[in-house]
Amino acid sequence: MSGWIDTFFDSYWGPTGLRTLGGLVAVLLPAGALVYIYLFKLMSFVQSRIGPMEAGPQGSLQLLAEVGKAFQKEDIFPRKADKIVFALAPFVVLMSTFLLVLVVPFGPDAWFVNLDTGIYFALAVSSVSVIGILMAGWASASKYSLLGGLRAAGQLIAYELPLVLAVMGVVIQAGTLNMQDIVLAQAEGEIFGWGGIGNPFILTQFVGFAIFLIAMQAELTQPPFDMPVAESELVSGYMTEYSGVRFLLFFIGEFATAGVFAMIASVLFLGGWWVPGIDPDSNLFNIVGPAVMFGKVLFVTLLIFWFRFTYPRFREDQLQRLCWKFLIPISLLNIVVTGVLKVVF
Amino acid sequence: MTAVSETEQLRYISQQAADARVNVEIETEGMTLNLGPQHPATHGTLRIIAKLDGEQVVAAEPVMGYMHRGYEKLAEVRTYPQVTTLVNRIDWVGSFANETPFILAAEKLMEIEAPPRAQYIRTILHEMSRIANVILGIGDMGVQVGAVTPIFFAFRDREYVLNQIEAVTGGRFHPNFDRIGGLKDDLPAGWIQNTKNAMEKVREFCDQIEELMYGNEIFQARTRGIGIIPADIGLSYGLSGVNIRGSGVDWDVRRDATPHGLVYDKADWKVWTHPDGDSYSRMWVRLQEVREGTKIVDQLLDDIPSGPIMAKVPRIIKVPAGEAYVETENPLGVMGYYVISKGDLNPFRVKIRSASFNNVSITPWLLKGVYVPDIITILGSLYFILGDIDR
Amino acid sequence: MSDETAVAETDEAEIVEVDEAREALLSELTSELADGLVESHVRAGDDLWIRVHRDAWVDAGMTLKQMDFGYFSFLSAIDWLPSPFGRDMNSQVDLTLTPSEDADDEAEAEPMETGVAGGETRFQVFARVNDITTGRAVTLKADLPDDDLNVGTWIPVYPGANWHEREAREMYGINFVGHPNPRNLYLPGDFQGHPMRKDYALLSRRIKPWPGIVDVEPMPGDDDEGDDS
Amino acid sequence: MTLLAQVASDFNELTSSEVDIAQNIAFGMIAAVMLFSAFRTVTTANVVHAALYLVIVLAGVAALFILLGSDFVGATQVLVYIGAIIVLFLFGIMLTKARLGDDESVESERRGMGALVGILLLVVMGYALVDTFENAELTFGEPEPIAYVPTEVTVGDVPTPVLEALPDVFAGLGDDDEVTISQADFDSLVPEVQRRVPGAEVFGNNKQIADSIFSQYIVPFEAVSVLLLAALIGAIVVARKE
Repeated sequence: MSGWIDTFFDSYWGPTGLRTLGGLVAVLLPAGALVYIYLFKLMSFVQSRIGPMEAGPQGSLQLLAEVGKAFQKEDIFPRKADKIVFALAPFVVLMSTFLLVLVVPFGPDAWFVNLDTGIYFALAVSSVSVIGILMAGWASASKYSLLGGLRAAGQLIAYELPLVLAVMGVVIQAGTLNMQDIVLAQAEGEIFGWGGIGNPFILTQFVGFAIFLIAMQAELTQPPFDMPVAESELVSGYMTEYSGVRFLLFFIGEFATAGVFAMIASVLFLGGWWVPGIDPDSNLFNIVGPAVMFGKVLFVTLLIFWFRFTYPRFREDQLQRLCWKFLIPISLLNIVVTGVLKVVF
Repeated sequence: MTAVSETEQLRYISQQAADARVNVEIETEGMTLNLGPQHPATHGTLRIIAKLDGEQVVAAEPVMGYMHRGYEKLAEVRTYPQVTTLVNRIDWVGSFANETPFILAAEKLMEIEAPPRAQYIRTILHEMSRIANVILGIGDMGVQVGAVTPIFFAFRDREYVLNQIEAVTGGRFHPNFDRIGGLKDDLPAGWIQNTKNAMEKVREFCDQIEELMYGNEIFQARTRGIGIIPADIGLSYGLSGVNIRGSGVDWDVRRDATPHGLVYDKADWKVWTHPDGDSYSRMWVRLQEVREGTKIVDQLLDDIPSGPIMAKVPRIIKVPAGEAYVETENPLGVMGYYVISKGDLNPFRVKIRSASFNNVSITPWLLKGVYVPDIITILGSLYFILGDIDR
Repeated sequence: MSDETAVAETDEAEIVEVDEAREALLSELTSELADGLVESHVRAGDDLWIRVHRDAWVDAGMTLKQMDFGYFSFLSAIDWLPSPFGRDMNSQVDLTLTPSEDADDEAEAEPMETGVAGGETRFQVFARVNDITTGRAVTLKADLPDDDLNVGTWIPVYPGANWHEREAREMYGINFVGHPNPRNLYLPGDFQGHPMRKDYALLSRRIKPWPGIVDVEPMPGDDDEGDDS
Repeated sequence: MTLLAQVASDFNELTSSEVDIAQNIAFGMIAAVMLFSAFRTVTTANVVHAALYLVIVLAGVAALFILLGSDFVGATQVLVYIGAIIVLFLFGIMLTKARLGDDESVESERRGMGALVGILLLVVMGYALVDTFENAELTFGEPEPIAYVPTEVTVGDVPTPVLEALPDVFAGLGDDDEVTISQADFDSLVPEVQRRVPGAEVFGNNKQIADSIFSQYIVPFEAVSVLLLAALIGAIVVARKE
C-alpha cells in the first residue's frame, strides 16, 4: 500500500468518507437492481407483458432513463403548501433508510458500525420515516395527501409492534442484539447437535419470520397493505403532490427501504452474509459476503414483490384488525414458546 | 320503506366495522372529499362529492355531465341507419350491444324481421360484446381493490374476443355493423372455429381469475358484506342486469322477454343469481355470466342456419309512424330505446334508457355510512361506463 | 313492401288480435284510477300504454307499484311540437338562422300530432314500469299544459326517478313538484334554455346544414329487382 | 489482511485525537441546532412546525447519547420519543386542526408565566447538576485497561483451560488472585473471532442496563409495567364507552 492511502485510512475523515460512500452504494445499488428485476421485469412477466425493452439490452438502462426524466421535470410546489416542510419531507423518509443500513453487516469485517444494540437501533430508526410521511401528507395541502399521510402513520405505528415482537424471538435465541453476533450465532448454531448447515433462524423461528415478513410488507406500504398510496382511492396518497426529483426520492425510498429491510430480514433469519460450508471467520466472506447478502435480499424481496403483484388491498380497519387480533397475539406466543424452549434446551 | 332499510343498513355497517368505529365518537372536523372528475378510481369522468367523518361517508353525491353528448337530441336529426353510429358510443366497451335494441325497435316499427342467419349472428355478436365488456369490468374490479394484475389478464384475453369482432365487423371498438333488416356483411371464412378458440381462452380466463381474485381472502374481505342492495330497493331504483341479479332477483330480459330478432331461446343456458346482494355477489354473477356467454356463443355457432343476412328493405328507410320500446339485456344491464316515429327519415324522439344511469343513481343511498375505500369497491362492483350514464 | 301497406297491416293485426292479459290489466287499472285514466292503448302481444290525468300522475305510480310493478325503468318527457326547423332535416328548404318567424310558419304548416294513447298538449311526461315476475310492462303518459309545466314527483314511489326527473327538468323545463334536489344533472348550473325542446336549435346543424343523403350503402342481397320507393 | 479488514480494524480505535476533535465539532453543531430548534419550538406560531422543531431537539438528544457512546439510550430516545410520542402529537394535531399556516390562538398571552416556569426549572436543574457533580473531575488520557480473560481458549483446535495455555503467567496463583497481562499476550491468547462469541465480550452499557433492570430494579420495573397496563385498559374502557 502506498503512503497516501495509509495516511488516508489512518485519519478519521478518510474512513468516515468511505463509510458514507459505502452506505450510498449499499442503499442505492440494491434499490436500482430491485426496480429493474422486479418492478420492470418480474411484474411484466406476471402480467403477461414484456416490460421495458428499448433502453439498453433488455431494457436494463430504463432506470437511468427514468431518473433522467425525473431530473428534467419541474419541481412543483402546490401554492398553498407549507414550502419548507414540503421540501424536506422526502429527505426525512430517505434518511431513515440510510440510518437503517448502518447496522447491517456484510461480512465478518465488512460493516459500517458494529453496535451492540444493532437490531434495536435499526427498529428505532425505521420509525423515523413516519415523520417524513406525515410531513409530506400535511404540507401538501391536499386532502388525498393528508388522508394518505394519516393512514400511513396509523399503519406504520401499528405494525412496528409485530415487527419488534417478531425480532424478539430471534434475539432470545441468539442471546444478543448485535447483528454481527446474530449472524455468528446462526453460523455456529446446531440443530439437535448437527451443525452441518448451522442454524438459520428461519428454521427455528419460522413463525417469527412469517410475522416479520407480513409486518415488513406493511411497514413498506406494499400491497396488500398499500392503503397510504392506494392509487384507486387516494391517487398516490402522501406522494400525490410531488413531482420531479422529490417524487424520485420517495420512489427510491420505497425500493431502498425494501432492500434494506430485506437485508435485515436475511441477517435475522437467513444467516446474513454467511453460507454453510465455509468457516464464518474466513476472510473470503469479506469479499463474497456482500454478494451472498444480495442473493438473500433478492430472495426476500421476491416474496415482497410477489405479494405486491398478486394481492388486492386490505381496508384500513381490516389491516388494524389483522395486526392487533392476529399478528400480535401470535408473536407474543412465539416469544413465550421461544423463551421456554431456550431455557429447556 | 326506505327509512327502515336505511337504518338497517347503517346498523349493519356499524356492527360489521365495530372495531374501527372507536374514533367516530371523537369530534373531528367534517371533511369534504372530491373524488373526480380526474380520479383514477372513477374510470371516466364521474365525480363524487363525499362528505366524510373521519373516513366514513356521511353523504355522497355523484356529479356527472362531463361527458354528456346529447345523443337523444342528435338522434332526432339523423336518419335511422345513422343513429347506430351514435349509439355505438354509449357503452364503448361493448359497442355492438348498443346497436341491437335500436335496430330492433326500428324493425318493430317497420314490421320487418331479419333473416334467421342474421338473427343468429346478431345474438352471437351481442354476447361477444357482453364478454368483451364484462371481462374488462372484472379486471377493473381488481384495480379497484388494489390488485394490478387482473386487469392485464383481462386486456390480454379481451383481445381474443375483440379480434373476432374486428374480423367480422371491421371495427374493434365501434362495429357499426347492425342494419335495419339484417347485418352489413356475412361472416368471413374460418371465423366460427376461431371464435370457438377465443371462447375457450375466455373460459380459461374465467378459471384463472376465479383462482387469482375471487378465491383471495382479501378480495372477499373487501367485497363480502359491503354495499348490500336489497332486492326491492334495487328494483325501485331501476337497477338491472347483474346488479339486480346479484341481489337475488331472477330476471333476465334475454330469457324472460327476449325481443323479437334475437335467438336466445335457441341455446341452452342458465340465468345466475346470488342471494347476498353485496359487492362480491355482483362480481360473482358477472363472472358466471361470462361463462354462460361463451356457452351461448358456442351453441349458436354450431347451428347457424344458412341463408341471406339481409331482409328486403327499401334503399331509403322511412319508418312508419308509431311508437315502440325495445329493451335488451346489455352487458351493463337493461338497455332500451323508446323510439317515436312520424314516418320520416329520422326518428321524432328517441329516449335512451341506458343501464348505468339507473345503476349509478342508487349510489347516494348505497354509499351512506361506508368507508372511503369501500366507495371504490362498491362503484367497481356496480360497474358502469361513463358514456352509458351521460349518453 | 311499401310504408303504406306496412301501416295498414299493423292496423289490421291490432284489430284482429286480442291480448287478454293486457286487457285484464287495463280494466284493473281503469277501475283503480277511475277518472284519472284518460286514454289507453293496447298493442296486442306487445305493450300497454295508458294516459293519465296530470293530477293522477303520482297516484298512478303508487297504484302500479301496489300492483307489483316494482321495477322502475325510466321517466322522461316528450315535446310533440313539430320541429320548427323542418320536419325532415334532409329538406333543404329551411336554412334560416332566425327560428322565431319560421317557427310559427312551420307550426301552422304541420299540425301537432301526438302518438300512441293520444294527447292534447305539447308536453307529455312519460314513464315505464315493469312487473318483472310476470313480464308485464306499462308505459304511462300525462299531458302537461304549456302554461303550467308542473307535475308531482315520483320519488316517494320510485326513488330511482330522482335523476330521471332532474334530467327531464333541465331538458324540457318541466317542474317536478316536491323534488328535493332540483338541480341540473348534466348541464352547467347557469345553462339557459331547455335543449331537448323541439324549438331549441341544434346549433351545429344550423350552421352547417345536413347535406341530405348523399351516399346510400348498397344493401347485400339487394339486387336490381328491388323496388325502391 | 484485506483492505476491508484493514479499514474495519481502524474503525475500532476510537481513541485518537482526531476523533476527539470530530466529536467536539459534532457536539457543537448538534448543540447549536438543538438550541435553535428549542427556541423556535416555543416561538413559532405554527403548531405543526413546533412539533417538528421538537423532533429536531429530541433527535439531537439522541445524537448526543450516541456521541457519548451509549447507543442503547440513544436508540430508545428515537424509538420512544420520535417514533411514538411525536408521531402521536402530529397525528392529533393533523386530525383535529390540520390547518396550514400560522395559528393565532397559539400566541398565548401567558408568556410571563411561561418564562417564570422556565427560569425556575433552569435554577432547579442547575442546582441539582452542580450539587451532584460538584467535586467530580474529568480524567483525560488512556483509560485503565480492563482485562477480561476467558476461562477457556482455543489452542490449535483444542479447547484448553486458560491456566494451561499460559502457564508462565498463571503459575502459582490462587483462584482469587488478580493478574495483569499485556495486550500482546491478551491478543495472542484470545483470537479476534473468539472475542465476538456471544456473551464473551460484552462490556457495553447494554448488558449493564439489562442486569440492573432485571435484578436491582426489578420491583419498580414491574410496577411501571402494571401501571402502563392499567392505563391501557383505562384508555380502552374510556374509548369503548357507549
